[in-house]
Amino acid sequence: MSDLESFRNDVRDWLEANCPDSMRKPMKSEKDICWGGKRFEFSSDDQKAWLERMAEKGWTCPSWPKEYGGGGLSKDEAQILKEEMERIKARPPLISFGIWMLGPALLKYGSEEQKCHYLPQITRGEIRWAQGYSEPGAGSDLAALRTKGDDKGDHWIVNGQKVWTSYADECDWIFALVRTEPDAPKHLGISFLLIDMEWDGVSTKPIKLISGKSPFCETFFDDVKVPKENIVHQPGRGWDVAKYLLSHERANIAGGGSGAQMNPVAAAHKSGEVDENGRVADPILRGDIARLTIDALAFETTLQRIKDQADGGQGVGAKASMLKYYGTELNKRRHELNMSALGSDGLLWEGENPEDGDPARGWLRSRANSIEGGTSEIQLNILAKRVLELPGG
Amino acid sequence: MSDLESFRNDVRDWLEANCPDSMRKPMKSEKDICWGGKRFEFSSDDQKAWLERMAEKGWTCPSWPKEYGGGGLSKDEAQILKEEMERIKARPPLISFGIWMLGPALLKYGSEEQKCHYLPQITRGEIRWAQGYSEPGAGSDLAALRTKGDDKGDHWIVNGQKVWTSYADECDWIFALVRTEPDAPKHLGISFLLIDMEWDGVSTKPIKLISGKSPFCETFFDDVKVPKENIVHQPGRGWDVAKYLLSHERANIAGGGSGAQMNPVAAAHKSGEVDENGRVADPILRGDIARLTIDALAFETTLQRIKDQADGGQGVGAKASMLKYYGTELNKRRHELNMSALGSDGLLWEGENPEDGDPARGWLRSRANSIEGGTSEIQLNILAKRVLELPGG
Amino acid sequence: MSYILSEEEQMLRDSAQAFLAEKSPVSELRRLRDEGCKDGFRHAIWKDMADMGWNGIVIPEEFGGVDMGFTAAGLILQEMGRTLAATPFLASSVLCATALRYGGTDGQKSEHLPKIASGEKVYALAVDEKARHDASHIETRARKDGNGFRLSGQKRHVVCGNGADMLIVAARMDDDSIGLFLVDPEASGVERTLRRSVDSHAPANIQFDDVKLDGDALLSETEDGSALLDLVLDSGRACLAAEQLGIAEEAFSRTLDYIKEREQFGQKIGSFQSLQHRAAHLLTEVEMTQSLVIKALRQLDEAPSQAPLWIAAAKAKATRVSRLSSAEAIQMHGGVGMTDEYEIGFFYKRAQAAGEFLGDDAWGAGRVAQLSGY
Amino acid sequence: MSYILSEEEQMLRDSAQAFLAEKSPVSELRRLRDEGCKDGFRHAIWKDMADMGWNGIVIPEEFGGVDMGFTAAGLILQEMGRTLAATPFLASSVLCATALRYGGTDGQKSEHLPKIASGEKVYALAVDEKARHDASHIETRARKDGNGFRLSGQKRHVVCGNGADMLIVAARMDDDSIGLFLVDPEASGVERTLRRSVDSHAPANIQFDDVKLDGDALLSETEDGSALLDLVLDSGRACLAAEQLGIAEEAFSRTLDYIKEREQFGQKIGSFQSLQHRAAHLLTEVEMTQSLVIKALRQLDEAPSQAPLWIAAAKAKATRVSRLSSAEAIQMHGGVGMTDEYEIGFFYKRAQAAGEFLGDDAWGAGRVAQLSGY
Repeated sequence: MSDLESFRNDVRDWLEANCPDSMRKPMKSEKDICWGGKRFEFSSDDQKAWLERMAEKGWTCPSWPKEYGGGGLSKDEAQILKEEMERIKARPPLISFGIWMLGPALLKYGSEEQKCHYLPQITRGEIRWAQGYSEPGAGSDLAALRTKGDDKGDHWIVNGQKVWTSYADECDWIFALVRTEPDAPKHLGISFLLIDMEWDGVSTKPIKLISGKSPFCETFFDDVKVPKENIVHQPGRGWDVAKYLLSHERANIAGGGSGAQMNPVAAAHKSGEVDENGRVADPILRGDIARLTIDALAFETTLQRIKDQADGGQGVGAKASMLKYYGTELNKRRHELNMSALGSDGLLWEGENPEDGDPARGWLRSRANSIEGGTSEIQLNILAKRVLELPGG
Repeated sequence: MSDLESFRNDVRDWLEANCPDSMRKPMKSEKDICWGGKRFEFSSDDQKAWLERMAEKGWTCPSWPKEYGGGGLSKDEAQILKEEMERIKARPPLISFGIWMLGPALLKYGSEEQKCHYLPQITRGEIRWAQGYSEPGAGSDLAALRTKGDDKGDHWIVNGQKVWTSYADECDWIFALVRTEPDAPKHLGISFLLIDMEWDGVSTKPIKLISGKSPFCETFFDDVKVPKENIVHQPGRGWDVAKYLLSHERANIAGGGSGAQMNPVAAAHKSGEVDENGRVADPILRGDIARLTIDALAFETTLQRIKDQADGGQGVGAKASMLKYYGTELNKRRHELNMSALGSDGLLWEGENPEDGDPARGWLRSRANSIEGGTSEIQLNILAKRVLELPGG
Repeated sequence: MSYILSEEEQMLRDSAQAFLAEKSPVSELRRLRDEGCKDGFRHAIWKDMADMGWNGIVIPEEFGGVDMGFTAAGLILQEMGRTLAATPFLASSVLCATALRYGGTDGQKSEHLPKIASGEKVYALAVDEKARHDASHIETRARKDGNGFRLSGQKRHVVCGNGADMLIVAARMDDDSIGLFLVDPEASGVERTLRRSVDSHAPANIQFDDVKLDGDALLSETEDGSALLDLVLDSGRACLAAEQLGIAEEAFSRTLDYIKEREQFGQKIGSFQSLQHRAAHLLTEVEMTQSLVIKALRQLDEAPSQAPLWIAAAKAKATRVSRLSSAEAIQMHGGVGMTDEYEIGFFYKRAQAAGEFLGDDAWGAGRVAQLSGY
Repeated sequence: MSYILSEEEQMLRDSAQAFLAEKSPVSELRRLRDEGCKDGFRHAIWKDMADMGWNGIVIPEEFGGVDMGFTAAGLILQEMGRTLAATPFLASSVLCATALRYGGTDGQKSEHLPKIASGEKVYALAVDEKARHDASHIETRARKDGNGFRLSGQKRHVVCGNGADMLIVAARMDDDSIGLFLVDPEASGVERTLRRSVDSHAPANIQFDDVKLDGDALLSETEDGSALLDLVLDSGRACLAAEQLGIAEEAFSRTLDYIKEREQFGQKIGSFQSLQHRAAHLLTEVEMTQSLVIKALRQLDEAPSQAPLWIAAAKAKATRVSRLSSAEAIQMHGGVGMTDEYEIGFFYKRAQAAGEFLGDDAWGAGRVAQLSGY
């Protein structure tokens, strides 16, 4: 038996013994997600046990080095773990911005001390991280950031405001871009700082969206004292860290999206807008849905193909922008057609059932897809410059 | 009876007496158009007589002043003449670039001598004019013109090349933009010159298009001597004349277009792609055609509405760009759907009948609509700047 | 037929603009929403509108109206689109007034039209039974019962249905023809369910369970109830298209202001060519919509037999363009466009609801194909 | 299933690229056109292709082929799309070879497949009878007549039909089932009419007037001729989608080169943001098309029962994107893009013809809906 085959057997046995039955069922709602963090309330003992067991193996972050709390798995081993978890439909034990955004950035840019301190907290789900990039007046244009840190020798005094800080009201720490070098050129004056949200002067407030309640917040810094050792990478080079991290975010927004499972044909069935053969009754709407299906198949296949290429050693690079652009525009169209298929049923905003209004809220929420994580326009700019190498405008 | 009513009666009587029966039938082909010019061959005696009688009344250019060969009609009278001609389906006695492009420009910018000399020739169809604007390398960007006129005291020596000079191989004279002030800023170095195509050094050659034979030519100037009196407006101010003239061209391209009568539904009938109820058989294609119909109705109505507004004293102004943009994009879509409705029948390029291939050639020709007379991109730029007053980029 | 507004029409539009800007700006819709208003409109404003004469805009003078026609009604709705005014105007003063005017007996007109014109009562039309508008699908039954009728069935998404004082209900009669019936929503057997909608209006689903109606509940001036219903719906579609036009215009105009002000990368974002071209395209689409809307309204006033094609085209185009304009508005506003605090999202929401009511763009395309015989 | 090309596949593509660049660049298509070639392809190049082993790409080795599968065939056609090579490859080596391979008896395979593989004979498939592709509409009749058949009917737009040495004709049999028949185009009662098409290919309309066929003209290895025809058409659609992809790629790549070079208003036109965004959008659409095409081809090779949905999607998407890419190419080239002298127009023309053959994007959308059960 090859090493990998025997590894697979070990994994299979371990999962069989350690993954609780209730953690092998599909997640039904937001509260089945394990986000971790100091204030997180587990929805069940199984959820807690599953996290602890996986964290002990380092398998919440399978490919991170063991010394930082990861699993130390090779790429092939990590793939096997993923396949075996999928086989038994195991839920992810932990989902967090720490894992898919901050962690990779720390591994690349963090100091040895930072890695030893922060990464294990992430793998064990002890600290939940928020992201502090955007500001009012600086959405796509991060170079226009105004949150500033005044240099006080061994610390900075940070003042300013961040927006779109997802779940910041439930998070413990925030990684934030702060202008620390006022005299440097715009892109070079920004630092990447790690800030405890319990420190004096940090406050946060949820933002209500057109789709209703949202995980987004505004976060305010009012004379917050941040020690110099809390910087990642060098002063003024926060932009490098941010870009690296954003490329991870983009791939994520494009691929997932709450809408991927949502289906206008199912909507037509639900609202009774089908003919006696079960076909979407309005032939023009049917044609629109079919064209959407074609583009959705194309997108789904492209995700797989780019993954294949990545596995084959080709970098994803600026293709993340392609996926972000196409995936989010597609998702908006999908939601629009879903609303059309629901007709007046889709217009419901509130009713007796908690899920009443979900289609409308999902549809409205989808409009943000092409804004957050870099607007569609920014993605097209990136593609034009970096992939097509078109001349500067 | 009011003056206008009695004018209408007179017009009606005169037309009845003077418009030959054969000139009251719809034009069947290109050769039924009377272009005029020295080398023009009338397709019938009626065609010739009809031109001569109308020219004598000045009604080839009804609203031009009488002293320049026009009809001297007021706006209301011109409208009555138009209505009465439409009533009996009278063909236009004369169609020419002279009438709808050069004439208006001369009336506005020409000297008294030029008006007296050139305008009557236009109204009588004696001289046929070509347009010399575009050059290879200077399509949308007229400021990049390179055809130059060297100042030799009482004349210029013109050298260079023009493209897209419609019908230049059948024309007698050409109005051309020529760079005469090499040291002036780009827009201010260009003059508007009138050139006899029989002069030494002028030669012309047809351009073959993707749609086949075309009226377009390349025209070459090789040491052509142009007297100073042949300039319209001041030296270096040809740009003003050109802009004025282009706005007339735009309105024309947008409104007309060979495709306006062409109809995808008729195409589906012709190719047999209809169901037993006479509906377009493919429901998705039917939906696409219906959406086209809606946009076509919108465009048609907008033409009428803008005409109403113009009659009411509101200027058309930059709205011509809107019509040009929308009309030509619409026409391209119409041709695309026409081809889809024809299916493989539409692919025919040549056959035993002279009209075989017409749909394909018309479809290909339509691609030029959004390029000639200022590209769609140029129109959008104009709308953004002049109508929306968006800041410079 | 003139595409130019008459002086009288222009004055009407100006006064509508002034009135709505003061009494019913977008913030008023937000207030209605936040207060959880169950009627979906403000009675005081509705009364003020009646005082302006608007509520009787398509009602003959002898019944208390000003009889200015559908173009005038459309102009008011266009301005309502610009401020997102939520009122019973479309339901009561257009749809139901048209039904009564063209379908009511003298007695019915005398009784009901003055109440609409004075704003004393709010009327609503109950037609749809499917989720997507389809006026041919009517299964609600009005069975003959002595001199009167017994009404049973279900209506969905009755616009202004929750706050209405009187309903006009389309139902199938014993011979399968269509009849329009005046029904008191408080009558026994009528049950209304408020369906708060995404645009913060208050439509209702309404159940009719063997509701007893008098003989004179039937609008019986015309034999052909189906033609009457078509005319009523078309009047609503043309006027609603005008409201959608107003939505498209205002969303566009706010976006234009925004991109002229907002800076990014050291430039006004309105100076970026890709946004400029999209804005210029929108300008053109709004202009095209405007042409179809005025054409449809004028046809309805001056040549109603020709109107259906133009109305279907106008409703389809206005649906598409109002959605495009408000969607582009959110995108060009970026993050703030997504916040509830900003008003632009209200336009996108109303565009969706107005689009779905009385037929969206796919519906309109289908109808254009059908009316054109292909 | 891998989306990555194997080493063997990559080599095949490289050699196709090199061969076509040398032997069949776009200028070769222009020459064929200007010479008025009635077969629509150059026999010498066709022979060279046979020597490379391409003509038998989906033919088993025992019948003279190299049996590399549909993905390999698609890769060759993708490169043909890039140079607009006009050859009998799709008609003969894909459509007819597939028909014979999966529908022919051993005897039929032994007789015909080697001729296709060697390029000795050119085969063409005659299916369509309507102007828009509709494989369910077959009225051509093959009536039993002794041991043989009598064939009557009309076929439209038989691709490569004018230059073919042998036809495979879809016809309805006495029990209304579908049969595919080998028919000699020189036989009595067959009349071909050349229909020079916009892409400078040479399809034909073909009339069959009581044509006498032997019993072994029928491809009779399988009972279900309809399923056989579906498979044959799907093989053609998937491979044609690959050609369309090549068209889209090449038109885009030429446009990109052009806008990087061409100056206007003192700038490279490729620096204008509106063109940049359109180019970036095109890049994305081409990438999406590429994914569907490779998926469809692989499915056909590895999981044919799953393939039809992916093939319909690929054909529809490739139709749309190849037309978009070549139309944008003309627009961005401006005036020169309209001249016959420039090659870019040839791409637009071929995109139209390839799109119409075997089903365009509206067809594909309809089929996707049908296969998905909605």
